[in-house]
Amino acid sequence: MLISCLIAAAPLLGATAADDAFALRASHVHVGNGQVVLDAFVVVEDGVVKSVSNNAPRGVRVVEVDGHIAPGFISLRETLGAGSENAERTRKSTPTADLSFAFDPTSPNWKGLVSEGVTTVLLPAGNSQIAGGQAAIVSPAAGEVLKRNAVVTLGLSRAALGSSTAPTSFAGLYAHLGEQFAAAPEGSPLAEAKAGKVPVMMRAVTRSEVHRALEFAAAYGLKGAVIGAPEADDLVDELKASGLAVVFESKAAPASSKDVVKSALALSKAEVPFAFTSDAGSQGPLGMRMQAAACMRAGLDAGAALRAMTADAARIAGVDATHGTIATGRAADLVVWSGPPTDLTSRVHSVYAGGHLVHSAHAHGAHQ
Amino acid sequence: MRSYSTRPDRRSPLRRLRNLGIALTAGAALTAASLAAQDDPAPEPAPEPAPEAVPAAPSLLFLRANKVIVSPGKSLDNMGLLVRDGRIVAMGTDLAAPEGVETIEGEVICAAFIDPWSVAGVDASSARTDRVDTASRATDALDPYGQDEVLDDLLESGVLMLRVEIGSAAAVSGVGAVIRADGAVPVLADAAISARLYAPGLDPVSRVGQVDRLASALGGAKKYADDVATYESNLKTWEEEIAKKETELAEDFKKAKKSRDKKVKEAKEEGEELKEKKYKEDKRPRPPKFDAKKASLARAVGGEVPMVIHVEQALELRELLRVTRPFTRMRLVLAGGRSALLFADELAERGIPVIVTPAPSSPGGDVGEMDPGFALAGELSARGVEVLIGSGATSASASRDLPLLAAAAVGHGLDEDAAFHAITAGPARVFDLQSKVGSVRRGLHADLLVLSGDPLSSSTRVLASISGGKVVHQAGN
Amino acid sequence: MFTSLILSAAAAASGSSVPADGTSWTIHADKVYTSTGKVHESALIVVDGGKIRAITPGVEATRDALKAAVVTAGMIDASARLNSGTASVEQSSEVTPLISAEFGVDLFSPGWGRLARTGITSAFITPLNQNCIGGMGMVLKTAGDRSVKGRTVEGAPMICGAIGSQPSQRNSSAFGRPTSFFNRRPTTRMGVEWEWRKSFFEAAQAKEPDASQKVLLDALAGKVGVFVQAWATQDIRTAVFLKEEMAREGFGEMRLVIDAGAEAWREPAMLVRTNTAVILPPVPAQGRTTDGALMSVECARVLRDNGISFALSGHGGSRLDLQAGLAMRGGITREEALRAVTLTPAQLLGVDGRVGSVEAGKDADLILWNGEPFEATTRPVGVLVGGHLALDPR
Amino acid sequence: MKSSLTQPLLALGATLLLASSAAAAPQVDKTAIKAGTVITLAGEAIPDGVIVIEGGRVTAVGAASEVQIPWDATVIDQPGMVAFPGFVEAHASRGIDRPNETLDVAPFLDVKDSIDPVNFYFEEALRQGILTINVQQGNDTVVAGQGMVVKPFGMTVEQMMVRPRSGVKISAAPKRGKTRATQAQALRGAFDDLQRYLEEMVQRQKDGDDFDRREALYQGRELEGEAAKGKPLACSGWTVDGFERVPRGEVDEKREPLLRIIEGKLPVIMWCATPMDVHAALRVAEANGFTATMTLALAPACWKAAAKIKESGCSVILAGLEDDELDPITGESIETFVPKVFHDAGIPFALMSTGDANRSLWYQAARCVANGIPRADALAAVTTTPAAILGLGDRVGKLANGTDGHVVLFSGDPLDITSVVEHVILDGAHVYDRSKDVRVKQLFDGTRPPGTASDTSGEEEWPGDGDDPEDDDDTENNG
Repeated sequence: MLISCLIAAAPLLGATAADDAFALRASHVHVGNGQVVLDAFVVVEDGVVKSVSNNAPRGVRVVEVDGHIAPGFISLRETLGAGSENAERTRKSTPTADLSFAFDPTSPNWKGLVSEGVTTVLLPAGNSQIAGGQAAIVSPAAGEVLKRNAVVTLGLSRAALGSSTAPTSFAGLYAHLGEQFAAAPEGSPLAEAKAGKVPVMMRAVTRSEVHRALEFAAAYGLKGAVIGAPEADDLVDELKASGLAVVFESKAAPASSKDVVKSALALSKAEVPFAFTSDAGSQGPLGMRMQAAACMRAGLDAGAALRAMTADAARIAGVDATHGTIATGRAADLVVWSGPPTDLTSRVHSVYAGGHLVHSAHAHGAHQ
Repeated sequence: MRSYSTRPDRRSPLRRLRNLGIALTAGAALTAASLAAQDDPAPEPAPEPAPEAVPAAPSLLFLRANKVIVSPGKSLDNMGLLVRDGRIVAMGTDLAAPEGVETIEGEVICAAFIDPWSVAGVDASSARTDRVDTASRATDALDPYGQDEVLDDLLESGVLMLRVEIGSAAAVSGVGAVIRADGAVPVLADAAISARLYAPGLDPVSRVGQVDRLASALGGAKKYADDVATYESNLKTWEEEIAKKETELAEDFKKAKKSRDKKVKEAKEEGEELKEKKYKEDKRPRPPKFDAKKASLARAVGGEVPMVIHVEQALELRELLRVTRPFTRMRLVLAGGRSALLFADELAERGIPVIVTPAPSSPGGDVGEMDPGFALAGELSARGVEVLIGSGATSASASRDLPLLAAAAVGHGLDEDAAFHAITAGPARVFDLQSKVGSVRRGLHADLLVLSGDPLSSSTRVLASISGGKVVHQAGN
Repeated sequence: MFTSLILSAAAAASGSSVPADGTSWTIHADKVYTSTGKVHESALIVVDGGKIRAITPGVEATRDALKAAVVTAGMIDASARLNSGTASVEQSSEVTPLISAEFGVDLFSPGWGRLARTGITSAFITPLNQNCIGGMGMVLKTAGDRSVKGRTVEGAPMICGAIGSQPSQRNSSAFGRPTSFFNRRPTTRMGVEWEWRKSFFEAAQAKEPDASQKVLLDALAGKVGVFVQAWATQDIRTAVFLKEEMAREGFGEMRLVIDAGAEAWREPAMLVRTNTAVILPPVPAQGRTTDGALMSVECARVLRDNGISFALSGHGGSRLDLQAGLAMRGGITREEALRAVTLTPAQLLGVDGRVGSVEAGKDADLILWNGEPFEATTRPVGVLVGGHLALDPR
Repeated sequence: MKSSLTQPLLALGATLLLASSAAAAPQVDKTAIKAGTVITLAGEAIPDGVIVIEGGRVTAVGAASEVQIPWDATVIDQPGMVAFPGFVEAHASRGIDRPNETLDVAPFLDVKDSIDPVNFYFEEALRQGILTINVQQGNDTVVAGQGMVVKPFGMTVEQMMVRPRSGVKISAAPKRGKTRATQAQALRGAFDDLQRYLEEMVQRQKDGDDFDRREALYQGRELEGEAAKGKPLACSGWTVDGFERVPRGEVDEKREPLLRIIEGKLPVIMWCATPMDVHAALRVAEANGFTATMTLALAPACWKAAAKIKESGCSVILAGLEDDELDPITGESIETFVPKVFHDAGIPFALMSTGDANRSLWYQAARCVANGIPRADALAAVTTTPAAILGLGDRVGKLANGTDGHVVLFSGDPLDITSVVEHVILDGAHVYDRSKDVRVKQLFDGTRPPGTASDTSGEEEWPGDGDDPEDDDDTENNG
């Protein structure tokens, strides 16, 4: 309802706002890399951040916002908008499939995501696929694909095994995957992944699945992340050595997974980058913040929690050049919070995506 | 040393029946917490070391913090607390730690969190079953062993008390309890009768049918209670009559004997059989046939215990509010209540609290577009409805998230104090424990948290959890 | 003179009591059963870097030595069946020689710890026995490194499969259009036998054999062992006849090992004739096993009497030391029982170079017993796997 | 089915004559057993010992040099063997046609009516040297029927009987279709109903008496004071005032067993599957005053409630030796050797055999020794302790003057892995001889016994259960 009018309004808004530069002034600006600038101006021009500084810019409209400005959150797995369109079940592997075509910009579900401050989403292939295709990075607010063929998704968990379709065994799975990589022509997604040009996201859940995934990644020189791995704390050394990051999936219930809390603390101690997802959680779009908050109440510091949802997530998805931090040249995906962005008690005042105001608490009057 | 309480045994018409074994005092042999309180009505001794046979609570404990939240919205600065035998015995700024008494210091001290809607500590199959009735008891399903992992997590997160229920698949699931997370021991064995009017996927007719069935059950229970009352008064009058008769007969006995002897003589002379005078009297009145289920539900109808009803959709809620109007003494509590906003005014006016489980709105879900999602708690509270926040009894470990859920509610419009009330003083009041827990006052039980910051802030850590005066968790060990 | 020298070595090893890697110990036992027939009295065993360095009989215990009544080699379960179930067998085909058990093991399964604590230090792992020819098996240590490679004990390659009812269990004939790849042969015992013979014949007659046929050719040539589960007499026969037929056809002499040969005792002659080794399953609770095969504690004795080489197994569920004890109950000696759970399986699996006996130079896979091994009244109180304490006797 | 009936007959046929002759003239029957060693469990083991049994009772035990063997005694001389009292099975739900009825509360039932004397189980028990068995109904119940102590020999239940009405089986663990909450509710309900029933009885009696008194007054008759017609209720849990007014005979026979339970006259065997069940069990026992007459039958996991059990003073029967749980933090499995826990806590414990012929009571006791329990205590757990639990401490489980004439002759020490039962003497009668045991022959010499075709239809002849956590199901493919 609200989103559709936004989609309609977006171009107009853009037409008027794009050339018209403006600045946001806030008591705290969370850059995303852990650094916080106090009483700062964030100058936005043509949808990107022009500058972050303490002195007022000249000749631009200054919007005083009461609270904290932080980069829009990045969810590294969200299939809400794709329904079941992200798994080509007739085949186990369709490595060249492009997930950006599974993206439905008009899905009503995106609205909730944006209103919780999530401005960037990675749309991966379904868990039942082995080499299911190339994940897309999309902007749920703008309803646009930000980056196609961003990440190669690999399903290496039991979920990727068939019961009456090949392969039914891990041996078969890895044999199949080996063939896929061997057969990959120059410049094809798997070849690019092997060359380390495109990051991979390997879904592995149990410790033994993760262990195997790490060995495979090492053998094929893959870069990127493991998604799943709730018991990563027991594999910190192996993960550290592999140079891969970890993406924790949201849980059904309870919202905060004890394993993930333990693992996140361990990884942060060992300086292994990690991120969260908003997908499939009982808390929906709030899932990733809820999980991060659970980690914080167990001792994870706020900076690390914010990084996991912004800068680190962007790096894992290979979009750190444009997203995940508030810095000159980065996309103006900004969220204005009533308090610290990682604190669950903080409210979203307004959300900007690509410089456009896409959500405002005042306009958001669903049920009066 | 340890014991727990049931409700004051008011002189209700059901008293005698309850004493026939359905009285929850019979459950007093239960595992029990250190609520050895003078003000507890007839606390029954139940020797019971916690599963891992922990040493008894230290008799003395001293707490100090820069800020003590005595009740929602009311806090005192730089206070010391002295705890003896599980109770707060002294509070004051100038209060110093006595010699050699264990001392715990922190930024903030507040009442422990209470989850008013949970299944933690309850044996999983009993929690899920539909094979329960109004006479079933959650205290029969407490499992300190199978659930120890979950319970330890709760101590860490500061959720030290829970209102648990069983039979989440049943229409009416019997008597719930308030327990301590520490060892899953009951604090109040008869916290509430719980029922649910929430069966997704039913057609409207059968949905209304559910409500009618509940209504007639309540009606039946009420009639039963009335019958028992009538019986008791009839019995009283009968006993008086008979007593009177006895004395009369005793007085007239000599006369009666004389006339009888005379008759005997006459009869002998006539050579006839002696005819005794016919004696008649009213029969003792019969009690109504004992019915444990009705007797149990009658306690809710009579307002002795609250009645918690899980209801989400507007249709059921509207009907429920309608059919419960006649039961004026019943203390209704709603759980879930995703569509409660539609009836906010009536709820506020009838003083019906709502246990909210903050959750995202699901377009096309049970309550469709009406679903306010996380904003529910905030908006209900704004409309003057008392809001409690519970984990929703979906899974045992869900209770661990209680502080997060309350924080999320704040993040979506609920006033911070109201949110704190919703997981401390609120549940304590609704389930009649305000004289024991839910706030920080002299004389109350020491169920407290020592925190590194404000209770609901995500960057706050629970430094120590004190349950009934016993330190059950301390950060770092 | 000589002993004193050893002793000083011992002292040296024990002097640096527990080195960083924790794989160096001195162990003193009243008795050491070596599995090679020797018995050392009151012996001191020096373990260093995960290997047995020296065994010195007739000496007193050093101060910080681990003490035990009896020390034996760690047990080897030749049929431990500790794979990750259906995820370990590739059922898209009933003959999959290229599949390796490597991907079918979960080193994080608590089962490994259980095996290690009951004195099993090496285990033979096969793909789940639901294919005719399931794939390559492998010998793994039950504790130590967390990577499959680190745990592997390189031995003679073994292709593993099953004859009997199991491989055909899930299959069925297709009604109309096939709906799953389980609409296929074999659905019967004879179908299973047919699949085996077919694959071997095709391999032997192929113009240019493919990868999996090459494996089968190696099997026919005896370079790769053939490890066949066959519970009942008729299935053991099938396996033996298959071997003999291949020989008759001039395809070669395959090295046959019968796994779970519950009824091997019925017709020992054919096993003697074809020089076939047998792995015995755990003795069943009441005489009857899978496929209705009948087995008692005396099976081991019958095989012994016929000079058939046999090993015992626990199938991951039953204690292997109990199985050895029951074999003794059936009439074999303690020494023979010990062999059947250490040296014999090591030889059958081709890992006797590293494990299976207590000898200097071998892996420090040792069991410390609180009495005579395999008695119901004794148990392993300490277990070393590659020098690491899997069960601490202290 | 037919074959399963004939099996034991075959197996025991050889010994029936002896038995019948024993039955014919029990009074004059005298037997003397000479063995290389006599383990009496009433003192030190006796080398070259002699046991004299007259009229089915032991009349002398001692060294050959000291004991005078009656001239007319049948002498069994086995210098190479070890004589042993025979094991006592404190709780078995086998040897009966069906373990449980569907009724929730049925204490009026009696296993006597369902014991099958030719059931394979009894034959196997004899082969394992188990000479005293308390047959109880199964655990799938709320309040089940009454058990019976039997010896595993005889063609009729009467011949087998040692003690009738040995105790009522109650389960604290949920019956099929119930949960912990509803099981406890049903259990509490059973005793609440009894209490209400008794109170109503008393009330009726009172009303009657009072009416008579008033009628007499009215008619001017003298009336002698009402005499108590019954006995007062002797329950430590709760009481019913004026119960002595009611003649006991009037109590409904279906309820009478429950009455005997709460009065502590009928023992209770309470099954617990989890530690929380132990709490429920003690709760209902304390509320109804039969804690003192209750024995707990425990699944391995219940060791966690040992402290609670110690407090209660109850003895325990252990179904299974090892508890294996996963450490929630490390994911590693943690084994607990259950009997050790109870031994160290000083709680009297009896062991239970499983369906596995190779892991009978001798094996259970041996595992205790392996895990550090002194041999004497381990042996007690399969002899004197269960005997005491069954109130037969002076009759079975040991060899001394006056005990029942039960002797087992082992080929070696009872706990040695290689030892087997060679002979069994029951009430002085030589009822088992391994050399004549048909089934043992069939199993061990390789000839397939009849009725054991290679299919699973005959399984029922080989009753077994999975009580033993070590027990491995071979039909499953993998661990």
